[in-house]
Amino acid sequence: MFPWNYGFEWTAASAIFLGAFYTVIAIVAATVVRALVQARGMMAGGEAERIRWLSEFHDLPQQARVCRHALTGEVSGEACSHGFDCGNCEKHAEFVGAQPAAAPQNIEEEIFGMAFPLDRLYHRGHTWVRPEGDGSVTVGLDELGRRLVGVPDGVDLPKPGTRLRTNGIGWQIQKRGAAVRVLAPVDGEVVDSGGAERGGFLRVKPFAGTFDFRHLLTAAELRPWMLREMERLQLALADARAPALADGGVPVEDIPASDPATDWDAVWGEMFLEG
Amino acid sequence: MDKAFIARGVRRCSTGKFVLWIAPWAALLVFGLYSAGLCLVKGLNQTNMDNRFVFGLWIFLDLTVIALGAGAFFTGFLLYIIKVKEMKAVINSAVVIGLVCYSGAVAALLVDVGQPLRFWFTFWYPNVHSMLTEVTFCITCYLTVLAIEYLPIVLRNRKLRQVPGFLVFEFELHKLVYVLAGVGTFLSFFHQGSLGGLFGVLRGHPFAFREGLAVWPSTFFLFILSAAAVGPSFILLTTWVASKISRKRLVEAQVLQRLGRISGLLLTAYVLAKTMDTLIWINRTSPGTGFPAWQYYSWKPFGTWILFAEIVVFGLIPALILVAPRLRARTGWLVSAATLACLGIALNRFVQTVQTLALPTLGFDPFLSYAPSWQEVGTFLGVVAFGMLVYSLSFRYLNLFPQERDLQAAAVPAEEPVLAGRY
Amino acid sequence: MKAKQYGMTIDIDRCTGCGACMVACAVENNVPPVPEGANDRKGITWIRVFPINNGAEWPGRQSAFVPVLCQQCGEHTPCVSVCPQQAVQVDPATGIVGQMPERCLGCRYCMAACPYHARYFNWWDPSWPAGMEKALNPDVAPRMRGVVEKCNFCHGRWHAAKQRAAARGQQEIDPADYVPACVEACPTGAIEFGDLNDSQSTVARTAGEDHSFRLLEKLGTDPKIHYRSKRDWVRRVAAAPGKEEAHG
Amino acid sequence: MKATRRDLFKFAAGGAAGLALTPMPWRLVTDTALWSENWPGIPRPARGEIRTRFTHCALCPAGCPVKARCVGDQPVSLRGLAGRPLCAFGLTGHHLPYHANRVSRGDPEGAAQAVRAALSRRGANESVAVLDLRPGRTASWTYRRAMGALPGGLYLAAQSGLPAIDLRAAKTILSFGVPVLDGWGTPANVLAARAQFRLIEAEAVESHTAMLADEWLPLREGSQDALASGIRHILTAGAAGIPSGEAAERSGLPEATIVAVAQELARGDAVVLAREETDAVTELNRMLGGRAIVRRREAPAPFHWTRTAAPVTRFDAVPDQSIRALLIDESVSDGYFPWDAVERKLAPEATVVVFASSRAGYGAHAGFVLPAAVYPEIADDIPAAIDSTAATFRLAVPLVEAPATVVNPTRFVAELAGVDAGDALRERANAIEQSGRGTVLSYTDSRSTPLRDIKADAFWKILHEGGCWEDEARDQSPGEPRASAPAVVAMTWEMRMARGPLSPLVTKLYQESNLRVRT
Repeated sequence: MFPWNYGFEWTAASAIFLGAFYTVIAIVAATVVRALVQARGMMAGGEAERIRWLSEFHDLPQQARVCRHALTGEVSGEACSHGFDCGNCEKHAEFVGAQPAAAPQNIEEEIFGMAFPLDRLYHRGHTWVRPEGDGSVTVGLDELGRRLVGVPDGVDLPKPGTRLRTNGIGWQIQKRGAAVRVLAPVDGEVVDSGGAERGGFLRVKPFAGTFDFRHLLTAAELRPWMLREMERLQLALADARAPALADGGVPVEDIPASDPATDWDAVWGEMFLEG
Repeated sequence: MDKAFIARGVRRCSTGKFVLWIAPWAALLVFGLYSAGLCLVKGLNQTNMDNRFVFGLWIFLDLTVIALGAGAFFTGFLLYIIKVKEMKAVINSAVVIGLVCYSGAVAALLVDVGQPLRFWFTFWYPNVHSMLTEVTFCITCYLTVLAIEYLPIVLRNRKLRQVPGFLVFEFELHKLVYVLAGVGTFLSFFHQGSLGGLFGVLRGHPFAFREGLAVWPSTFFLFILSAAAVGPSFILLTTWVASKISRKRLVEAQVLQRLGRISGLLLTAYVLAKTMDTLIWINRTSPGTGFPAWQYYSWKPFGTWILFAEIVVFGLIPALILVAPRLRARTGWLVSAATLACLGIALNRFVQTVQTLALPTLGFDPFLSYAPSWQEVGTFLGVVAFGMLVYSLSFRYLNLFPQERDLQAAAVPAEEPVLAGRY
Repeated sequence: MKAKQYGMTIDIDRCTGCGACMVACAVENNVPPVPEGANDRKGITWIRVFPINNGAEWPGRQSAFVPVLCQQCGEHTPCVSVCPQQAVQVDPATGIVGQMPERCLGCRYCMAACPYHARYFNWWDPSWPAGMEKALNPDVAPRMRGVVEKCNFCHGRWHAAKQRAAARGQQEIDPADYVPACVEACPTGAIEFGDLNDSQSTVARTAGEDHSFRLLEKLGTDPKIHYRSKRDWVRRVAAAPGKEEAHG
Repeated sequence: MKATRRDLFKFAAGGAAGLALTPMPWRLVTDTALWSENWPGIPRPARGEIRTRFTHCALCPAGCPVKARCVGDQPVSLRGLAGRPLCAFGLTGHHLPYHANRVSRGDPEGAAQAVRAALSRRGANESVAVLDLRPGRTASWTYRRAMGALPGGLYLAAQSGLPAIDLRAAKTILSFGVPVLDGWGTPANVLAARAQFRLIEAEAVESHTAMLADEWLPLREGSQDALASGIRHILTAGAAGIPSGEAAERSGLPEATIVAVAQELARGDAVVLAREETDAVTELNRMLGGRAIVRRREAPAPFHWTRTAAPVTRFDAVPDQSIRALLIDESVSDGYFPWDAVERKLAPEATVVVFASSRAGYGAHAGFVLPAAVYPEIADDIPAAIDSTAATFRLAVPLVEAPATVVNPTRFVAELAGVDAGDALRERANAIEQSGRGTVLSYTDSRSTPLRDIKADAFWKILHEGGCWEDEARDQSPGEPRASAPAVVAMTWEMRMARGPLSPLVTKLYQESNLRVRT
């Protein structure tokens, strides 16, 4: 193996053979080392959350990844390839350019007996973002999300000063021994939090300047999205061998309470987009 | 109770059921370890091998599983090098299969040598002209590669992924996986080949001896081809078996068909090459060494039927089934063809090892037979059990079949969705 | 100093199958007695005498004995090229194929490669009845379990002869001074030993005689053991590859 | 600070990496390799000064000269002299002291008392006897003297005064199962003469001799006499024996073959050898009257021995149930009687004492088994082989010291009878020396000198340092083809395998090769 070992000869054969061997070793080692180095860099750069989302997004089932424009029927049903980051999706830019979101007529939309105030934007992870006057936003669980969790056993809200990343972990809700993680809808720093009994809400101020809301759903997209979500909920529940929703699928106030036997962990995972 | 480890959105049997499933395999593994231990402590006198039958069940096992494990490198090659997207559905499973086969083979080899403590001699004082050196180097390297390829799959486990570092490393490693796939292909190419060369160079055994290119006898290339041909078949087979046992749809039908098609095309090529090689051997190589080829087949039970079985029954027939789209489309045909192909490779390796050693060379040699001792069989079963365990555990806790979740969602009888057909 | 090509000629017509060569070889090279459970396929017999016959029944029946040892192949020596760790090497000075037990991994690939089955594996650790180890040959180290060994023309004797020659201040070994144990033990002098390169030597002469042949010559391994027999059937059976008549 | 699991992992990883950089792991692997070369149980051969010593092989009457290569005093290999090679057994003689089933201890005192008691209880026509399985040696003389001195003492042997076979005088040899080419007589002589005689081996199985014989007659088991008298019938033109047709019938050989053999024997200088000598064979020999059967003059013995020695009684001549006490010297044997034959001669509750080195013999049946020395421990002379026409005197000089427990059979018997045999070998040597006959061959300088030119001491010295005396050749008087001999089984290869003593290495011949397996 080494020139100083017994019986080693500098022949063409040994040169080729050992050459190839060492090359392979080198390449493999280099690959692993590079991956490690890169990973360190990423960790240092606080990219962990983004990457977590990307890999979870990759594991999500097809119909959870449907593009928002597919929901509205602008394009035929295809999956998003940007991890719901419409900010750098040229297609999205085109669509928005084609018809800018019109201002809502009424102040609230009622879907399946659930109220969705239109003074705010919605995130695919069932959170809403309400811009406040001072440039900060309030973040909270949307109605379906709230009903999905019902009365939480506990909520771990991030302390003020925590830096949130879009699609990173916003906060966690304890219920039935499972930890449901709620995706953060925006980048920003937590300034205040509360409302544990209603699933919790956060007050978030942007890192710098203003927020980017491009990836959030607007009023027009709300209904189609919710329809799809209800379908998914149906499937998830059926999948979890739970009885279909009461009366044509109007979610009750506390869905888990309606049927304790169900594998709610799975349902939550499905609905809160856990990979 | 182990729910926290099982990926979201896939269904797995209860822990109790799973324990019941692996318990017998675990027992078998323990028995295997005991047998192997006997051979290591008391020496190879525990086996029924002898000075004429120097290789037995174990070498046959090694050659066979390594051929079947070729699916790992070949699927990787298809997916990452020539971008056959369907392979994404089975690549993880393929990697696990490969890891299982190769680690099993290496374990068996370590028991098989007389002085396991000296395994590193081969690396320290390599004789670069020996096919076995090539095999040893390539297999150990490739096993490392497989382990590295297996790592990301493990790190994506639901529990482990919660460690941010793991996920990020997995993410980064996955970006570079094509490099590993390339290296793996290179290594596999050579060790599959040299496994064939192992017997092809045996000038002393005209039954196995073949002429070839440069330092490589024709069996070198035949083994590469056959391994590449059967690898996908084996992946196909294991996937099918896994979905039958777990009663789940794991991949879309066309994935299996694609595998079958690839396997079929290569198998056809292999059968042609093998036939040509056999003809050359019968008419030139063998007579050249003073051995008329017919005499090999004059020893019962190894009549010419074995040649026929190898080339036609287990070669041509599955090849034809797999290349015919209409037959391939029927799961029954697809699976049985794949099975035939895998059996064919096993038979070929059997002929290479056992028949070669059984046939006499000297005029006054007897024709020998050999039956493995229970210690050999035990070790053999231990390797099989090891494979089953690793695969079962991986199947339960890791995401071997990315399509499973979607297929499962699709399979759910969604009763009248609200305002159905609205879009 | 001119390179030697040590070789043998074995006259099958003179071999009585007494087995003295096998025993003498075992004594010389400290080959252990057979352990419990060994048979003729697990035993260690560096030189092994095979009884052969012409396949006929009485009165046509004829029998003979063929001693087979390592044929010390000169060309593409099958065992050398296959050994993964250079435990087998041909000594250019003597043409003897040497096996290094302390280097051997015990993979047995060389045994599979040898068409003459002249290589033997230590399936057991060597063991002798109590006290008998006192009678071991001091010039040869016993081999451990799990390694391959074979005839090396009594390398111990070659070494000793070399030293004696050196003591006499000579380069060359006196041919009479170096004779393998089997040659020395053969009661009928059926085995001749010497330097095939030395045209004066008996082996060089007898190897060239008619009726002399080598085992599986067509394999092209150029064995240095030459056999002789005046009986056609012996040459036919002994030299034939495999069996030449079909089997049922 | 408190250590988390993470720290533990880090530590382990770091430790492993660090360890890999130290020489320790590498050292470890090298050591395992070294250990694998000489792990416990693999003996290291003793080294030391290499000496050469001479003796004679006492395993059979061939008494081949032995050149022993010794480390210090321990023989590590044996070889023959030029033209006097050793057989497979002789080559491994130096292993025999260590053979597995060796008799290690016995009860000499008890045995002696038992024999004395038996003597005192001896009935009128009962006897106390020594059975000598290798007659014709000095020890045999001692036994005869002892038995001569004892009341009712008998000296028993298989055969007495057997004629010798002069192979040089034989043109045709018809052998009934005698392993002529497989250890019979003096192998060197047989090989030397082989070219001159034609060998017809009549044997049921294809033994080595049968394989190598000029002709093999696969006759039926036990049809030896039929064939013999069939041949006689042909030679005497029907005057004696059974018709060849019947002989063919019984032996399973074609009549033509028998006739052909008969004609071949008729050409003269033919001799018939048989493993079991029977009247039919003897008659055939007498009729052929070949010159090959000669009488051999025995080596001189001291006069007072011959005067007091008991006669040699043929074993089968002893009346049944008449032996009160039987002492069997099995330490060396050239043949043996099946135990039932021996048992028949014993009186009820007879005392049987066996001197043996191997448990595989009579020991199983005897009341007392006394450990005897085994070659190369024994100090004894070796009688002339059946094929040597002149008397010889050569010593088996001990190469290895016998264990303290062994009993010397001759001394035991001599003491029993109160005969002084302390220095029998020396006395015999002197007697020979006084006769001044023959020549002495010294192996050390391979010079042969007429005995008369040598002093007694010098003669004794030569005998001990490797040398032998051979009687002068004189015109042979034809030997008397003897009438039927008792059913003694000649020492053949198979018998050695069965009764030993045997070096474990001989397994090479019958277990690790198919050389000696009948297939």
